[in-house]
Amino acid sequence: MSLATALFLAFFGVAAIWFGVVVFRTHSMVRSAIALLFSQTAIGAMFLVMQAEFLGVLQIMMMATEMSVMAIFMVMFMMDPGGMGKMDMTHQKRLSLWAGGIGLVAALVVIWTAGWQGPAPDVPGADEQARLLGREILGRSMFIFESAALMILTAMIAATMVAIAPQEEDTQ
Amino acid sequence: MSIAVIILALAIGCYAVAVLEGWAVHGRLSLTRPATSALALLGREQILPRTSDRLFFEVGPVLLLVAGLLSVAVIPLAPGLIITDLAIGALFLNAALAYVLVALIMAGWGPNGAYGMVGGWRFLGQFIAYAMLIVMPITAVAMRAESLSTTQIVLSQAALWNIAYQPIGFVLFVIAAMGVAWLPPIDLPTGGGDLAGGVEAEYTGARLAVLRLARLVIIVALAGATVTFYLGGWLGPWLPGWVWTALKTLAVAAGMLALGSRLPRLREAKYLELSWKLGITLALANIFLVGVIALVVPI
Amino acid sequence: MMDLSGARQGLLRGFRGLVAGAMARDLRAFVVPGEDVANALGLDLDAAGLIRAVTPRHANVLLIAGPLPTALADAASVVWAQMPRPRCILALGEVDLGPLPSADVTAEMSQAGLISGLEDLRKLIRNGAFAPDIAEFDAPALSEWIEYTCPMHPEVISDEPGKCPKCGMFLVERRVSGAAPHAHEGHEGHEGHEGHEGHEGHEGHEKSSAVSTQAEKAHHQSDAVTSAETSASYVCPMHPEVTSDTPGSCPKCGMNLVPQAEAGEHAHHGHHAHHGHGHHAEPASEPTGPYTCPMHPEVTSDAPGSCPKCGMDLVPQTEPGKHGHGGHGGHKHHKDMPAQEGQGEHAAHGAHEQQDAHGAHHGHAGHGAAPDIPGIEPHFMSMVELTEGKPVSPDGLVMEWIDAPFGPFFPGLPGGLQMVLTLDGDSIAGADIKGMDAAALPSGVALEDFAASLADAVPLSPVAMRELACRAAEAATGQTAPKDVLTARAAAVERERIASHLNWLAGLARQVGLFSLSRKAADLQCDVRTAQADGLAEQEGAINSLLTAARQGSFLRSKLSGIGTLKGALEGPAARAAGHPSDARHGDVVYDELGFEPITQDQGDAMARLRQRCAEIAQSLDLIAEAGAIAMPAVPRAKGDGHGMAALETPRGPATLYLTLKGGMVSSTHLTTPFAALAAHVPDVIKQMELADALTVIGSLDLDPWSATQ
Amino acid sequence: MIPELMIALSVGAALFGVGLYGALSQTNLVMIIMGVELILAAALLNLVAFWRYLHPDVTAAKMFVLIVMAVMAVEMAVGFGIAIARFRSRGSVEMEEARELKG
Repeated sequence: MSLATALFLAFFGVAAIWFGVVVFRTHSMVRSAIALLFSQTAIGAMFLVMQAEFLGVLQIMMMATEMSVMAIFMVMFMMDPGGMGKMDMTHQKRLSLWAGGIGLVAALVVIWTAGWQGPAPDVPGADEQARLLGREILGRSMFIFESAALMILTAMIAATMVAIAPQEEDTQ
Repeated sequence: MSIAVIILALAIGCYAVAVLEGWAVHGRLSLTRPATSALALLGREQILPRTSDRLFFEVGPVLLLVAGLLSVAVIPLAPGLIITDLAIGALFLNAALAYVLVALIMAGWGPNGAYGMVGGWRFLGQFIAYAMLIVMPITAVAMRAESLSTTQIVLSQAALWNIAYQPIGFVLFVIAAMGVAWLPPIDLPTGGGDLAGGVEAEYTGARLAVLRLARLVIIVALAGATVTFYLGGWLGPWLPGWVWTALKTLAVAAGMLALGSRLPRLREAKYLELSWKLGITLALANIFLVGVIALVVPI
Repeated sequence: MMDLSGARQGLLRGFRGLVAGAMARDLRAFVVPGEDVANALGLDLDAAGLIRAVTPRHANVLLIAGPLPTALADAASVVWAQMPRPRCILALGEVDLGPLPSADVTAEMSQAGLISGLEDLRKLIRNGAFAPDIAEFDAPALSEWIEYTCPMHPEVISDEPGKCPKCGMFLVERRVSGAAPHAHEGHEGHEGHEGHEGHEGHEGHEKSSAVSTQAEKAHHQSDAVTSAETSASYVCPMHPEVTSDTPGSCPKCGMNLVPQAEAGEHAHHGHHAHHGHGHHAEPASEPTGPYTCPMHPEVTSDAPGSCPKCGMDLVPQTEPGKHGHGGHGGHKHHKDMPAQEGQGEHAAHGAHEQQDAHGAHHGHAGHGAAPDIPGIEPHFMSMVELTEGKPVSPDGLVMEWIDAPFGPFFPGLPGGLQMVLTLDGDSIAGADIKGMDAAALPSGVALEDFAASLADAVPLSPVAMRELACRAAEAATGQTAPKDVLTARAAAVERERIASHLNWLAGLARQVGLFSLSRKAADLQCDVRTAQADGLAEQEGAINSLLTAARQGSFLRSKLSGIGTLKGALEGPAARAAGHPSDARHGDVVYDELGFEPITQDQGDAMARLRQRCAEIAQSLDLIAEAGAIAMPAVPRAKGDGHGMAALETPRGPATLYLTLKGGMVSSTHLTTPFAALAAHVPDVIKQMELADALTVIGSLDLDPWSATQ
Repeated sequence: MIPELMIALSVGAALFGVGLYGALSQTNLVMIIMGVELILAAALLNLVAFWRYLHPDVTAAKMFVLIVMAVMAVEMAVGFGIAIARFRSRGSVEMEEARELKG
């Protein structure tokens, strides 16, 4: 059981990383957005493997929408969304590579030296988890949840206000 | 075992919906036409448009089919007759349907044609319009069932079907479902008079067959979901449960198709306007009402 | 056993036999020149059990039901090329198919002919859907060559792959096809296909649109001599006084220098022409793989696609000898090509292929690099600079637009109407509309022949045209028909008005997706078309219930209300829908006797036009009932000279015909139809509308592209 | 030592590295948002892994995941709002051209 879990985790993990790399390697912007989507979907699949059903499915669902929206913004704001020009759109590449590499190595060092104590505990069943999460959201964490809702609402309004076209009377 | 039975039922359902669609669009009820059409499509040449995004062109229809099949997985045909009875089945259905959008964007972008591309982006543009109207009625349904499991949702309707308990939710859900399956009058991504086939315009032969099959699966899945959430699933007197599910599903599909051929195509802005201003308000009201009823009169 | 002209390669046996049988039963027709023309010619496609495809990609029968002028025949040949095999042609009536292969089945132009033709076609497909040897078909309108262009700068066109001199991006391959009357338009044509950027006011673009392709080529050549040493100069976007020969950053503000456009183009021409020369010196080798992955040079392929290792798009190798030569050959071809108006359709359906929706239409800016210069930081191509001067949408965003061709066989538009819509997302930024360049009306023929050819040229309202010719002839010869004959002829025109309006309703319903209404209207239209007065009286109930359904049921009101409001200088039903009682029938003696009074609506929007036409149908029914009999106009015999003029309210508005007779023959004519005036309103009306609404508005106008130019 | 946890965390670290590289190296605002999304996804993955293999009884961890998801959505919404506004006023969403933001 544990081996199968580890294998699935590794499989989806590799998929997630690979798609993540494709995001910045492909020239086609739409492909880039869709690659990010599949990277996020693979992460959602990892959640499912880790028996976080609700979160996994939620991740898979939300990212489909978010990344599709991302795709249309790529098309709107990119100079060459089809990637036909093979243009290079990076800067400070060396710095970025170093930063990414150092981040990766540092995280790996911490992970592999931390010495987590096993064995892996059991988790409640999916029904129970959903019930517990519901009680958490609408009980102890209600305030946080409501704050998050308010945050989203504020962001929606703010983003719309920022993005809305200035009207004729405003500019005069 | 149950997987085989459900796949068989799905195949029959798809065929029946294809027959119904022929009746709605071409005005003739022919039992053999879907079979001949499928055979003929398989025999036709497959054309790859020039400078297409080959990967998207090929993956789009397949992803659409996969999304459809996944959404069927959580729809119960009868007690115990379900591919996977997830504790969060209703949410899973949403997640699977979200990939219909991704698949259509890919299929629209892939062939490198103006009609397909506009069709794909149109579908994205209307997405929030239907996605919210699928999720919010389901929320109300789950509130009553106190579970996201589709089986539990059916069982919760033993006393009174949700269509009577929350009729607003039913109407919103059916309309949103028609949007997801891009059925007329909301067939914005493929509208014949608008976009000459839109997303489908560049697909030929077997790829077109996959695309059409995927759409049939999605229609069946959505009709099945409507039955599960609002029409009491397998519940019904005299007949065995699976017969009830099948009959109700076909009836819902026929209703959606018949509605489509009698209404002019909605334009996108209007659809968005209706969904945002009217639909979401009604959906919130529905959630509120269901909450109040659940507290006051427990049925 | 006869083979189909569009059979698919393969042996017809085993499973394929089954498939062929299925295909024979599953005919999907793409109707050329359009369903409205087919209906107007008396074909009831639904009654014949024919399913229509909305795009040639889904069709296996090309149904030619109506006249096919040269431009349409060329467009039809493109449609034919786009249809997947096995495909076949069913031609009704005597039609000149132009570049199309000869029809597999020819039948007479009638409902019976259609049905028997379909039967024959089924047999033919059953036996010949697959054939071991198939004939290739190359639509002349699709004959093409390959050229290279920058996705950002469509004005940069080269015969050789390479990099854009403006932004350093790789040039992408595109196939260019068709040709135009003269080189200048040919150039525009390229832009239309690929371009979407024909609108932007880039540096260099004005120049390139003014310079013919041929001239530009010459430009290439001459530059080759002088500009071998030219190198791009770079300039700071903020400080124009800072120039440099190499990319880098501005000493004043630190911004990256951008290449100067003019210099860049200069260099480009030189560079490429130079390449071309070098290349032509070599024998044309056939490289094994002209496409390669930029990341994995070992990956080569004969066809464009993606790299199996990294999924990147393959790019043309830098020395694709084949392509360079193809390009040159193409150019020669291009020059010799005859006038080609079929490009609209070309793009309308299949030539999506030519439409480079991905790369080219998004040409905001080039963020270019000079990746081939090692050690130098990629210089930065300012997006600000390249979005400057671009059209700005009303929402304030700088937009790139797509020129999408609609027509001449677009399923939601009248057959033969050619439009190029500039789409800004889902809304219309501009429109270019034109009817068909129909063949000039014959002169030097007898009156009877003239009337017949006029009626044939305008298949949507042949009776009105014939009546118009008759009236003009009567005016020219001074003869008049007896009053009862005139009344019966007016009744024939009124009958055609009913049929035409019903046909229009069928088309509009088809466009908005109301299939059942469309079927009913088309069906009634076919009955009304040839009915006599008493037959029409029997149909009155059915017609009225249909009109009620159209006006009140079916939610058409919500779709049509408030859109496409036309005011001002108008004529015909559109004017009457806007409240101007302008009608050529008003004041006509014959109509006065019948008690004619013009009907008007107020709003002038698409719904008012629907109501107006519905009211006119009812009015025409009354007029016919009053007239009592219907007679087709008979052309008077003519001797001697004379000239006459007649005006007639056709179903689409007033038409005028001037006719000069010489020695009993028609010597010169001049026909004015409402098309041009109405079509001129279209671009303004549909501007900033959503695509769906725009098409509905155009549909509601009832344009008749057949009478466009005479 | 819990192998599944190590795998999940390592994947998270790799995604973080890729995301960081992307966010730093890309010149386009939308691409930068993509990099940030990857970083946040790595954070999500770590949260779920810690919850699953260290403290499955703490439901608040899931709450935290939900909040991060909300943050992702908010980040995108605001980021695109800014992108639209910038594009409208400056005709560019290239970071190279956001000179006035330079310190």
